[in-house]
Amino acid sequence: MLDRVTSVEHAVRDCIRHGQTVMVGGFGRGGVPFTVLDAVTRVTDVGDLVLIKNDANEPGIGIDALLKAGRVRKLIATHIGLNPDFIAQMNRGEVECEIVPQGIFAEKIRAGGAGIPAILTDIGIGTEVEQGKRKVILDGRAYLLERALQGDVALIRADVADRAGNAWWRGSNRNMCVVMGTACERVIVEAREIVDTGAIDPENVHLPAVFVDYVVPSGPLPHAT
Amino acid sequence: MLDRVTSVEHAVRDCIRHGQTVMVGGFGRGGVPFTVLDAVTRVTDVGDLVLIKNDANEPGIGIDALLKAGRVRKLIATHIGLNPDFIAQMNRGEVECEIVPQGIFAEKIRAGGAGIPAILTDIGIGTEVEQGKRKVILDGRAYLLERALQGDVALIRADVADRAGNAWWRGSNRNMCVVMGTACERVIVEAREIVDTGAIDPENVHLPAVFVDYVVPSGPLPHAT
Amino acid sequence: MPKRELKLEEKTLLSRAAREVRHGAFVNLGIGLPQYLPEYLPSAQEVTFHSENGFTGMGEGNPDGTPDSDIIDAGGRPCRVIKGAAFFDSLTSFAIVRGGNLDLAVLGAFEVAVNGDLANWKIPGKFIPGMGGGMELAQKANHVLVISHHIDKKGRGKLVNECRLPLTGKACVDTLVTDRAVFRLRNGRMTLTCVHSDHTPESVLDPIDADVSVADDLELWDPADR
Amino acid sequence: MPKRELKLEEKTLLSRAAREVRHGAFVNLGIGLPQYLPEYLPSAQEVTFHSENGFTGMGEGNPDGTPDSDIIDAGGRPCRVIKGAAFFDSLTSFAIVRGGNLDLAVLGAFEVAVNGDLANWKIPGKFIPGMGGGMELAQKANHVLVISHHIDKKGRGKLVNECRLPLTGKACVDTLVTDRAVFRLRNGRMTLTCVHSDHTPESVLDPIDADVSVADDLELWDPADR
Repeated sequence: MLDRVTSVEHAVRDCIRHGQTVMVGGFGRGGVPFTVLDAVTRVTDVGDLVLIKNDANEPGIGIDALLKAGRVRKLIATHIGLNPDFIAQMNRGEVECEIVPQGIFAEKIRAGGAGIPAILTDIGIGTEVEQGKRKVILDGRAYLLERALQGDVALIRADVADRAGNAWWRGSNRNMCVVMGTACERVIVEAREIVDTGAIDPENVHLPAVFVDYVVPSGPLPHAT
Repeated sequence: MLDRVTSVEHAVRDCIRHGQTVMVGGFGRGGVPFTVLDAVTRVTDVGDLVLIKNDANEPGIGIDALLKAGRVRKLIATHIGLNPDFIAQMNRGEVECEIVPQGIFAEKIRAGGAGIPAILTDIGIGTEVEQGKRKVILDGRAYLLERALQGDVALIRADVADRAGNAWWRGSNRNMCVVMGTACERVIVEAREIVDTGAIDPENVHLPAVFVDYVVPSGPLPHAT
Repeated sequence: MPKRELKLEEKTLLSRAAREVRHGAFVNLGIGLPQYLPEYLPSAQEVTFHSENGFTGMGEGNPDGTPDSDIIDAGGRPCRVIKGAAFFDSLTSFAIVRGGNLDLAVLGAFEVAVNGDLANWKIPGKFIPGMGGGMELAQKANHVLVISHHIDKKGRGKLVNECRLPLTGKACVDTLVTDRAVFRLRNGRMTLTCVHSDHTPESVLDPIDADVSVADDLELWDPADR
Repeated sequence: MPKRELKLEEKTLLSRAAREVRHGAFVNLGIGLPQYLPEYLPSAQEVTFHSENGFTGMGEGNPDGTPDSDIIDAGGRPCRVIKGAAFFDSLTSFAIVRGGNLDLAVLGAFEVAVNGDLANWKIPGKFIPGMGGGMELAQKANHVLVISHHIDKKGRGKLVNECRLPLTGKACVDTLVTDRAVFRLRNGRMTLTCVHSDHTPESVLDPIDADVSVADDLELWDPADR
């Protein structure tokens, strides 16, 4: 199979463009592609980005630098409570934020990756989540029509990846990473450990190489601020 | 965690009732719960079943005995070409058969398991698959509304299961097994090898124990006829 | 899991809430007070904890004290897993919830309405963290147990006739356990079913501004029964 | 994979079809003739085969001759996997197809219409196996290559003005390679773009009952170029 290992600088320069929709893995710190995000901040000046990420990270790590630099037009997330700086930015009207229930967030991304244009759900019925959403009646009950989410680029952090792009996650790091890897035109996987192609048992691959464009090595994780 | 290992006879007697909808894993021979199916045939006399299974097996193995015994009212499948006896039964009007495109078959079951009442898809648009199905217009294009499938009982064969019910599949045996395990009220997993709870690395579990009711040992596989 | 010294009334409500957890159950614990529940469960009871960021089989923090940053709970704190745990992604995690395989969600609340409505995710203008997985847990767990102080810091009861805050879910709360009493949704109305032995129906109902009926089979529970 | 002695015209069409496969591509091979394609690919070409029952990285039958019944292709025959293969379930398998990650599907056909319609799954009253994964492959692979005898056993051309059999997909065929020629969908019409060197546009078009235009840039291909 093709060797998809490259430098983080090359991967980022080749994949990321102004105005794109970028999915970023992670839940808290697990699975956040810190090394790739740092490269996006450092070696590119792309802006007007739409980020799709479970949360807004904490101040000083992850997507926070891009948010602070005003390079993000909109964040689609499920929870932003750990980043008061972002909440303040949002309250000043500097950045748009759309909040989606977490399981539906994951399902909208899965739909985008699996070629399913929309799903029906009753999650959020009777709450403000239903505002502005189309409803479909099924057996006399109303369901929300939730549209698929797709991205131009997915940035995700795995624990082990082989050179072809097959990837494996440890512990609770998998979260949104695998599904985001299926839903974007280009996929950059950073990995703590890069192994020879075939070194991950084929049954235990979490994200198959068919979805992956580049594999890059993870640098050290950021310390808590 | 609870120990879910029992005898196949007990599992089958406890779970399966007349008139139920039963999902049966497998694609060709891989993942077919031969031991459990044999017990359903041998130790119960339940009939009027709706079976949901990728294919109709070959004559003499798998679900064929239940089909031949007239205990199946309807089969929902994607392909029945390897069982001419069943095709003949169907042509004689003795049993109903609904054919669904394979990926949509899997998605309908996933929707049933994931609490999603329906999905939209363009698979089958412009073919006879669209007959009788509701259409939803999205951005000016028509999509089929495909309803979720759920079952009363799922019967699936894994390669390794721990005593709590966590299961792992070798090679191409996984096919429809995992998703069926999520979509039914009761789930019986037969396994080639039953190991102590915790012996499967938690990252490599394909079907988590939360979905499983009983674990039973697989007997020898049938020979080709 | 977080560790702070609990107040007496918190210990009381946790002791009572623990009695709502069935043997063999798969349980999700919301952030805050619910995370203290495990130590109130009888040790013989088999309960498996679900963490919505991606696993079943959550256990207490690392026994040797070394945090494993690859195993965190939904609040971001390092924890560990028990034998038989399974890690999965967010899809499977919420498929478990929406598909009916989560037996119990134990949640906190800003307000619970007498019809079972729950508000616990947003205080407009003040607290806008996002609902995370809260809506799925509230709407789809097979049983939803809210645990809460009976009276908030401003002296207002958590049980109200109608939620003023944005809802997390409609008619989703099955049981509310406070430090004074237990309420259950019966015929679509929150009903006082149990009073802790250091309280009376009056001391339970007088301070709250909600039209609650009292069960004919009202029970008394002694916190010393823990 | 199945092994029978191929006819000369089958070898010809497979040789030509192999030129349609790009380096690095993920490719699904339908049952029948498409399964013979791998041996016609240049060995330096990296191609990864997708098997819709649940893996990428399908290889030839077990080299030591022992069949591994846990690794079967979509036709049920034991095969093996190459280094870098990944096994998954049917959901992921078809997410790959519908999500746009399958570069090429190589399929057989009963009929291909001049507008790109494909019929290859059902002959009412005679052959009703079910479409399996055929519809997804036909509708959603990034490129759909049909390989087929130019003329069937009854002397009828596979390329027709309109399919009479139930459709697998509408306007889904990008390229049709037969033992005599190559047709490509251009501006919504199948267009003759290449004639094998032992044929002429007349010997290609005369025996088929379909209104096909001939490309201005018509190519000639010599089967000896294999």
